[in-house]
Amino acid sequence: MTTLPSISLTARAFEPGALLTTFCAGRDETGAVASFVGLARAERGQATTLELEAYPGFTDAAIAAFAEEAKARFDLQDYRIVHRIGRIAPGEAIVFVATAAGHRRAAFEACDFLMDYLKSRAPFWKKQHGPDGERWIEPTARDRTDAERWD
Amino acid sequence: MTTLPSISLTARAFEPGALLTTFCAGRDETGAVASFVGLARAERGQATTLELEAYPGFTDAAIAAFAEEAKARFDLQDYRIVHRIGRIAPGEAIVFVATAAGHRRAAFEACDFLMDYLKSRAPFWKKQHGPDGERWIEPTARDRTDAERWD
Amino acid sequence: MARVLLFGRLADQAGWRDRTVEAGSIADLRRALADGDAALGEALAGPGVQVAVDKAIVRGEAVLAAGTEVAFLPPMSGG
Amino acid sequence: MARVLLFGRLADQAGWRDRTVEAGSIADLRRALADGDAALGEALAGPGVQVAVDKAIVRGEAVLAAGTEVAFLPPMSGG
Repeated sequence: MTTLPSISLTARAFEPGALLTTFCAGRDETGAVASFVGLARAERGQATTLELEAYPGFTDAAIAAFAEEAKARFDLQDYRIVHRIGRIAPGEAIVFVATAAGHRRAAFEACDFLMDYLKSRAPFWKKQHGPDGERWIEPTARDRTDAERWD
Repeated sequence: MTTLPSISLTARAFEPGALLTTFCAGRDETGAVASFVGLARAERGQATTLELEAYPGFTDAAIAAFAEEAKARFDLQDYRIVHRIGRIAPGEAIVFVATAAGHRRAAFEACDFLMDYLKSRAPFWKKQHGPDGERWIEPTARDRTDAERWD
Repeated sequence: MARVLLFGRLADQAGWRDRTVEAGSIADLRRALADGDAALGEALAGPGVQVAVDKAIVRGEAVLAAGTEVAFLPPMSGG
Repeated sequence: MARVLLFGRLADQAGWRDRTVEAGSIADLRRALADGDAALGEALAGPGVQVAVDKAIVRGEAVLAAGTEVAFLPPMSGG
């Protein structure tokens, strides 16, 4: 197997299925791959574009530190995280997370854990552009509750 | 969107990434897609081939009844289940499950719930062919424990 | 005349998985199968073996019309 | 000379996101920025705003060598 990056931030639209294909290739001893795709919602026309800002070198390092901790905690074989930045249209993928483990419980829990982090605590700044202008979005109470499940 | 089948049993190798691509297409109001891929493990040479038997018309109907219940329980927008039957080589996909929901908690939980059912209670008969011959496999205690979490 | 299907280890044991048998009820069918293969007769009555008639699980007795499909299902393993 | 980066609503408020400022410490830098834009100075001291020096979060004071990168980070929203 060639070495692939574990974490990418990208300003271009990406295709989650192609990432899953690459991630699943050559896995004779894996057993379980869980994955998650977060898609931008149109919110029935209320959100025409989502804009995500990252701090390159800081954001990816913070995600990597967290993900390596998750890898050890859940005994993952490996993981793949791709996060979109910049302007994202409804229906486009915002985030892809895949986790590989010997058994499905670990794969599912690690994927869920990484997503809770990425959605609530990862260093991104998010702006929603809609018909009534633009607004910066803060984490929701739901996001905080989800992330606290792991503390 | 064209109507796609929700449940397929197939005797041919399939590509999970391609299924995920199709499943994610045109989803302006989805938000969350969770998926799981179960891969046949080589078990370091102990399992050279896995063989899965289904009862066509019975197995798919049982899975459909369970999945429709899950769809209502977790308020899913929809789901996709593809299950391999016949002889499966190490590294090949055995099962693909994808769930689409407005929010990630529902998508994750429904995917996990469907996998617990498929791995422990769905009507399949499983035989492992290895260097020391073949044996029929029964559900593991772990599979039963996982499935009972939802009762 | 019932169409009989065996799955999993039952088919391995019997050496067949699909056969037509003359029988008017499940009890008749069990007797006919046990007459030809006593060990199979015992296995079909063993713990955890379920019977499906026309793809629906049946507990206890059922009358078998011509062309009815009867399947003997050993404990399911999951996928 | 520090390279100053602003993110999220701080950049929108300031009208810039990347600027070079003469300052020997974070306190110096905060004064220099507030001198040019009092509202920005207040926002940078607001609740939840963190400071990163060369991509590491710093709480309190820090000396700034030439070419140091100082980033002001409003509360993070997640992705």
